[in-house]
This record gives sequence, C-alpha cells and structure tokens, in this order.
Amino acid sequence: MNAGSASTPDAVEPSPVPAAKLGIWWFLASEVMVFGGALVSFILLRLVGPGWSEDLAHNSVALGSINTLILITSSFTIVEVLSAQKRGDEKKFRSFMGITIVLGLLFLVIKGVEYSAHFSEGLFPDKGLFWAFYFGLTGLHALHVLAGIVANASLLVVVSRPGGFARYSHRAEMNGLYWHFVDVVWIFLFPLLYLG
Amino acid sequence: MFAWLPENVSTYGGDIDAIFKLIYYVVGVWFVATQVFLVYCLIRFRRRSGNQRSKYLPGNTASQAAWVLIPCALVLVLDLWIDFRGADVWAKVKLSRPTPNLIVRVTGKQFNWIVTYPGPDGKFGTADDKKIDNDLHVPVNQVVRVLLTGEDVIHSFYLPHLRLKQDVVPGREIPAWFEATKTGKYEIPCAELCGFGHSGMKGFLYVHSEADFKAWVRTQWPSAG
Amino acid sequence: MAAGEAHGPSNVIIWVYLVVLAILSVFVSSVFPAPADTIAVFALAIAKAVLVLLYFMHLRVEKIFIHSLFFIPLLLVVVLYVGLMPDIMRSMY
Amino acid sequence: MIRWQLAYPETEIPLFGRPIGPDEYNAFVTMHGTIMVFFVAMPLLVAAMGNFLIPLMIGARDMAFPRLNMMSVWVLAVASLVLLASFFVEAGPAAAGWTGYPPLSARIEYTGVEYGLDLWILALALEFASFLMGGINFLVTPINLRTRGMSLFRLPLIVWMIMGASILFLLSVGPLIAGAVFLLLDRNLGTSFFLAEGGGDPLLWQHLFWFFGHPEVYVILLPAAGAMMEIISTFSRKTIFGYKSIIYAVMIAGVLSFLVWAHHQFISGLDPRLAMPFSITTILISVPFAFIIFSMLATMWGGSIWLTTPMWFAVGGLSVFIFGGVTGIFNGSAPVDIYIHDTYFVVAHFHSTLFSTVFLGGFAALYYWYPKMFGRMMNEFWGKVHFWGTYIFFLLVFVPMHLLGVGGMMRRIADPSKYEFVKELLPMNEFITVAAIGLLLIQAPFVFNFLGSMFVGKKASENPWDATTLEWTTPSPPPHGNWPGAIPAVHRPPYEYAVPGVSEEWLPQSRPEGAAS
Repeated sequence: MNAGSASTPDAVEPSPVPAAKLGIWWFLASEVMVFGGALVSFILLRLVGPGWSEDLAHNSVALGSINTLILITSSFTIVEVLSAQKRGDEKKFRSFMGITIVLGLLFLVIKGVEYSAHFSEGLFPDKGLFWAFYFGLTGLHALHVLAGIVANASLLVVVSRPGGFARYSHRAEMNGLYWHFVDVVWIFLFPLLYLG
Repeated sequence: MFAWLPENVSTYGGDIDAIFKLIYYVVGVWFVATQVFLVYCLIRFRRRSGNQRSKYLPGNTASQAAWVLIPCALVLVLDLWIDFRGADVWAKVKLSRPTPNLIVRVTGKQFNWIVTYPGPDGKFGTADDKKIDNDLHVPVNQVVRVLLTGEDVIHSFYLPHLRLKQDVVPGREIPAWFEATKTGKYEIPCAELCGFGHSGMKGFLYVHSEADFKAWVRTQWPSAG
Repeated sequence: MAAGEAHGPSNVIIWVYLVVLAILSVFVSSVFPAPADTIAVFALAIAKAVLVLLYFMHLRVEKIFIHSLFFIPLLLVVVLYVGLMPDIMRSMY
Repeated sequence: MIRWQLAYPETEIPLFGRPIGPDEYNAFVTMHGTIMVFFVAMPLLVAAMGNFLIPLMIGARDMAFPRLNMMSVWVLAVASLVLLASFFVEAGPAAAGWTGYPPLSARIEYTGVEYGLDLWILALALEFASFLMGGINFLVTPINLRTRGMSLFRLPLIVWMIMGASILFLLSVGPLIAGAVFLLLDRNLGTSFFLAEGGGDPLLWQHLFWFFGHPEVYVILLPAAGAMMEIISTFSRKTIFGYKSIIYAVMIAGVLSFLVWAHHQFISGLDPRLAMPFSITTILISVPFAFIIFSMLATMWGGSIWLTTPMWFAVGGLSVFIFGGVTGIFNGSAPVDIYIHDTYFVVAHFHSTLFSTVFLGGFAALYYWYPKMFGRMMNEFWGKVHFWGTYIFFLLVFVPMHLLGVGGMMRRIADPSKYEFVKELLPMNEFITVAAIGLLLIQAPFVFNFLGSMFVGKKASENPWDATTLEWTTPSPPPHGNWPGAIPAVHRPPYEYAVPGVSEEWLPQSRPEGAAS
C-alpha cells in the first residue's frame, strides 16, 4: 500500500473489517450462490422425480459418515491453527495445519474409494439423474476440498520459512473460513446424497 | 407504427394490440417530454460566457426533491395501470382454457412442425390418428386447442397473425388455444433458435370456412363420412 | 476472536457437539419412519451448520455487515427456489 | 456480416468472399452476443474503468489485492484466447445463441458443433472466475482504502456504481456457474440435467441463466451510467441532483433485478401464473431508473452547460437510454411479450439500452478520462464528428429495427426471405444494413483520434475539465503509486460546483474548509 514516494504510511479512513477477511467473505457469498443454485436444482428435481431411493441405497452410509466425521474434525483442527496463531505458538500452528491437510487428503481418498466402487458397479454419471447429481455435486465439492488443501499446504510452506510465521500466519483465518465453508457444504450434501 | 403489425385474425389479438397501443401512447408522451426537456436544457443553459454560474440545487430539500419525486410517482401509477390492464389479457390468452371444438397435437422436431389430428373419434393414440407435416387445418370461428410437445430441442410455435407464441419444450405438453376470425393461409414460423435449419422451419395454418373444413375432413378420413 | 474464545465454549466442546449430532443424524435416518426422518436429519444438519458458522467461522462475534454477506445470498437461494418451484414441479403443465 | 445476410440473403458478402450458411450465421450471432456482452462490455466498462478510476478517485495507491488483480487480468486473457480458439476448431464455434439454451446446446447432434461449444462454456467459466476476482477487488478497495475524509457518502457516484455492479455480479453468477458445470457434464459425460428424456428439465437452465442474466445487464449498465453522471455534473458545472437518493435508487433497482429474471421466459413454458408477478416487478424497475433519469435532467436544469465531446456523448447516451428504457415497458408487459418475444423488437430494445450505455457512455468516459490516462487531449472537432455520426447512424439502425419487430420478424433467423410476412420487411432490412455500415465507418475518426492524440494531442494539465474529484489532483498521466507526494485528504462532497457564497466556481474535494472562501 505504501508504494509511492510518501515516506509515512498514507492516512486511510478506518474500516470496519480487514481487507482480506472482507474479500474472503465476498468470495464465500458468491460460493453460497454456486452451491445454492446446484442444491436448489437437485432438491426440486428430486421432489418431482421418482425418489431415487434405490439409487441412494448404493451409497455406503458408513463411508459417508466417516467422511463427515473427518471433515468435522478437520474443521476443529483448523480452528486450533487459528488459536495457535493468536497465541503465537508456531509449533502447534504447524502441527495442527499438518493434521488438517492429512484429514483433507484422507477425505479425498475415501471419496476415491467410493467412486471406484460405483464405477465397478457400472454406476457412471450418465446412469440416471441421481448419479449425474451425485457425481456433479460431490465432484464440485471435492474440487473445493482439493483447492483448500492446496491453499493450506502453501500456507504451511510459507509459514515454515524463516520469518514466515510473523508475516503470513494471519492468513490462517482466511484459510479457516474457506475450509469451514467447504465443511458446511458437506454437512448438507451428506444427508441429501446418503441419508435422505 | 401500428401499420407495421401484421393483420390480426384472432379473437384475443385485438386485446394484445390494445395493450400495445396503451403502452405506446403512455411511454410516447414520456419519451417526447423527456427528450424535449433535454434539448431545452442544452439550449437554454448552454454556457455562453466563461463566468456564467449555475444554480446550486443539491436536491435535498422537499421542494426541490418534489420536482423528481412527483414524476416518479406518476411513473409508478402508470406502471401499475399498464400491469393491471395487462393481467386480464394475459389471463385470457394463457390462463383460461375455453372448451375446444378441435384438439390437435403439434410436435416440434428439427426442423418441422408435425401436426397430429385425433381423427373422427377425437382421441389420440387410436388408429384413425393422422400425422401431417407442417400443415395445420382449422375451422374459422372455432376454439382450437393445440397441445405442444417437443421431440428434440426447444422450438417456439409462433402465429404472428393470431398474436400467439408459445415455446415448445421437450418433456412437457403445453396447451395453447386460439380462435381464428378470418379464413386464409398463414405462416407458422419457429421463433426460438433450434439449430442450423431454424430459419427455414415453418408450417402453414389454413383457416377454412366451416364448409371447407368439413370437405377437408372428408378428403382425409373418407371412411368416417 | 480472542475475546470470543475467552467467553464461549472451547473448540473441543463444539467439536464434540458436532460429532454427536453427526452420529445422531445417521441413527435417526435409520430408525425414524419416512417423513419424520428427513425432517429430523435436515434439522440436525442445520444445527451442525449453525454451530460451525457461529463458533468456527466466528459469526457469533462478527459485525452485522459480515452476517449480511452470508445471509443475503441464502435469502437469494430461497428466492431462486420459490421462483423455480412451480416450473420444475410442473404444477401447471 | 449478420446485417448483410439479413438484407441480401444468400448473396456474397464483400471482403468475406462467399455467402454465409445458416449454421455459420447461428455461430456469428452467438459469438457476437457473447463477445459483446462478456468480452467487450464487461472488461472495458467494469474492469478497465474500475481498475483505473477506483484507486484514483478514492485516494489509494493501488487496489486492495494487486496480485489478485493481475491474476484476474491473466485469466481474462486466457478466456479470450479460448473463445478465439473456438473459431478454429473443427465444426466451428458455438451456435446455440448467446443464451445457450439446452437441449440445443446439450447434445452435439443438435447443432453439429463439437468442441466449439465446450470451449465457449469454458471461456465463460474462466471469464466468470476473472470477474469474481475483479469484483472482490472492486468491493474491498473502496470499502477499505479510502483516503482520510473520504466517507462513503463522499465517494464519486461512479465508484458506487462499480461497487453496485460488483455486488450484483458476485451474488448472481453462482447459479450459472453451477449450471455451466451441469451443461458441460451433459455434453461430455452423457448426463441429462437439462434433458427431459433423462428426467432433467430444459427450463432449469433458463432459470439458472436468467437469474444471472438480468442482474448482468445492470452489471454492464451501472458503471457506464456512473460515468455519465460524473460527466453530466462536471460539464453542467452543477452539483448532482439528489446524490444520496440516486444511490438508494440504484440499491432498489439492484434488489428488484434479482426478482425479475423470469420475464425472459414468459412464453417459454413457464408456469403462466408466474408471469404476472414477474411482469409487475419488471415494470416497477422503471421507477428507480426513471428517478435516475429525472435526476440527471434536473442536474442539467439551471446549469452552465459546457458542450465538450464527453458531454455530448453523455447527453446522447442519456437520450438513447430513455428511448431504450421506454421500449422496455413493452417487453415487460407479459401479454405484449407474447407477440414481440424473440422478435427484432427485443433485439432493438436491448441494443438501445446497452448501446447507449456501453458505447455512448463508454466513449464519453474515454474522451473524459483520456487526458488523465495519456496526458494529452483528444481532438474536439473529430470527437464531435464522431459523436454526431454515431448518434445519427445509431438511430437510423435501431429505430427502424423496432418496426421490424412490430412486423413480427423473428430474431436469429438466417434468411428472412423464407417467410412471406417477413419478406415485406426486406427493404427495411436493407436500409438498416446500410445504416449499420455507416455506423461502423463513422468509428474511423475515433480510432485515428484515439491513436493520433497519444502523440500529437495537446498536452493535458492536471485538471483540464476543472473537475472536482480526486483523480484530477495528480499529474496526467498519474505516476506509479498514483500521487507523487502524499495522498490528498478529502474535505467535502464530490460535486461542489457554484456553491453559494463561495467565489470560486468549483471546489475540489481536497480543498480544506478554511481555504474555501
């Protein structure tokens, strides 16, 4: 911000919210609309459609529940990352971030196991509207998880550099907000695609 | 302006044209008024000398704001008037389902209108059904219900002379109706982009007098007499 | 957040709540009869989402401006749902 | 080329060497719509103006997230390349209309277009990503980086308009992104989200598309309208009439714009009971816009109007926008829409609204801020030639086009001579085509003026127009970091012209209270 030749920082009107946080919340607002639009489509077509309870039975509630617990736990660990950042605890910050990344990867692995089980049963996206939505919604969500893992991993890398903690660790809050949002999406996908 | 409208030959076409004219006159007055005002401002308040000072009108007192708010209120009232007049016509054309004297099914398919007549028994799916490509024969002064279905993509069933347009959507059967008031041969273009053959896709609507229509039915279903 | 942390329940407690609710929803869906289970499961899902939003995403201590950034889109989703409903449900055609 | 085909069907087009076929015609229509809306209007008006003006006008060194900004520019560049590439792949570019309605767009066999349409969707998706990043920047920057004294209600209106446009974009694009993902799956994985035979619903896409599509119109329109407001106030030498009320009016219009989307679908198989509610909200949206137009007229009333080229363009844009606005009432009225939907009336209407804002408003902005961007003035004489040519040829093109629509001519038909009732309109089509060629040619003085003035234009001072907003307090062109010294603090509202009791005719925002008189 202080790019000009002015030697003192420019005087700025006080702002209610820090820029990065405001930015991530605007981003989440548009993400709500992305998943909102997709879920609205799914719910309406489901209500009018044949019910799909047979298709639903192919999904393993056990694996879905495990994934739910994984994401919930990772939400908890990333909140601990933020607490560690507030306390200035560099070691805890790194270890909790590491756990979060591992949990995210574990989620994707289990998702992959489920996908391959479906493929081996011959269930592809073109096998009916339920599977189209199933793969569309979980695929979109998995991409978000992947993006979150990449963001978390790159934060972990820059924070581990010398002096990185002081400069970059405040970004943990943004990563956390995004990660929680992805968790919230899954909280709704799970009953819709596994239980409902 | 209205000379450009194709001749109206349906019972509700006049109502639609009436709304059209209503809006035309309402917005026409607004349009002329604002443009005249704009030109007047440009001429009257043009800067003639370097030291000409303008008025200071921030528009935050009630008397100043009234200059803008009163016309806005007027716009609001006229809007609602247009809407309520329009609602009746919309209900008549699209919501009401008058008892038909003839039911036909029209299927949109790249790039034809397939017209299915139920035949003398009045039922679809029986042996005397008849399919004719692109030709829709109807009697004059009779309510005709058209069941619109689509086979591939979205088409739009458009009868410019009857002021009727309805999209044809695959997966649903949409009823539309009309009552033609004049015999003749009219075109049925497709009004929704439906592929490379879109611009050639058209059928014909033949509105027959009662006697002619009976004669046409006899040529199509000779056995039914 | 530091202030919120000091007063509110700790993150571990929220995590325990979430886990309990998740297990409960699986249990409910397999035990309850047809319409009741869907309602119960979605009530539980909303409860979970609210917990995450309030405590993990700190909405509890955020300003009204941030709240609006989350709830206005939600409202729009509802608008979208209501607008689409008559069409997709084919109540007319 | 589109116009040529409509006037002289199936004849050879000059400079193109052969007549275009109907499938190519569809592709041209599609690409014209897509390129104009997404790759001309949005980058030019929202992105370029936003990036250049927001920091200058609020007194900031740069945008809030400069790296995000660069990324957005690069993603946009990639999106443009992807779209261009689609012209060269086998079976040509997308040909399903810029709205891309399925099932036409959802299966290859319906259009014969192969990867062109996939590339089209991909280009749109990338462009949306780019504007998501840009939009976040345009919102956070004015909220967080305003210089001292620049309270929210001292922001120039154009900054408000760009913020409004960004909010509308961020909140409306989501469902379409979801829809685009579904459409890609439909095309490539054989799913059937939008295909009735698989249990999907073609109307779903239309809802998702227009839920975005209508706010999108305002995304394009608002920044240009904001530029027109700046210019009209500056050259009327008069403070804007009802500054706060205009902001509120835009907010109302923004909220309403989320409740009108189905007016594009009155006859699309929509539940007919939905039509009247949507028709009412649509027509009601004319009230806030009428308010804005009346406020502009009131701003000019009693002014001391200085008729420079940017002022001519702004006033011309306002004039045409009124025209486009009133024709919107016809479309908004559900029963009239039964007849004029998908005719040239609609085409003429949205060209009137969008041309007036995107081109006339955009040109006004270019002529106005050109000195700030390049440090030199544009030639006034050629600017005025350009304005009058553009204005008159525009009217000659689009006023008769309404009559075509009244005559019932459908849009997106490659060959009007195939229909009896449209054939009668052929002379009118020829006339419009000639006028459209004139409209194109009259842009030549602009191109020469724009490029030439960079080298031979009169050197511009800091503030050639005696304007009050912050961007005119720094040298033209602005140095890196926007101000060579400290950023000026702001002491007053943005449009202080001819304030009573003050001897100066205009007071820049940075003038402290004490020094005023």
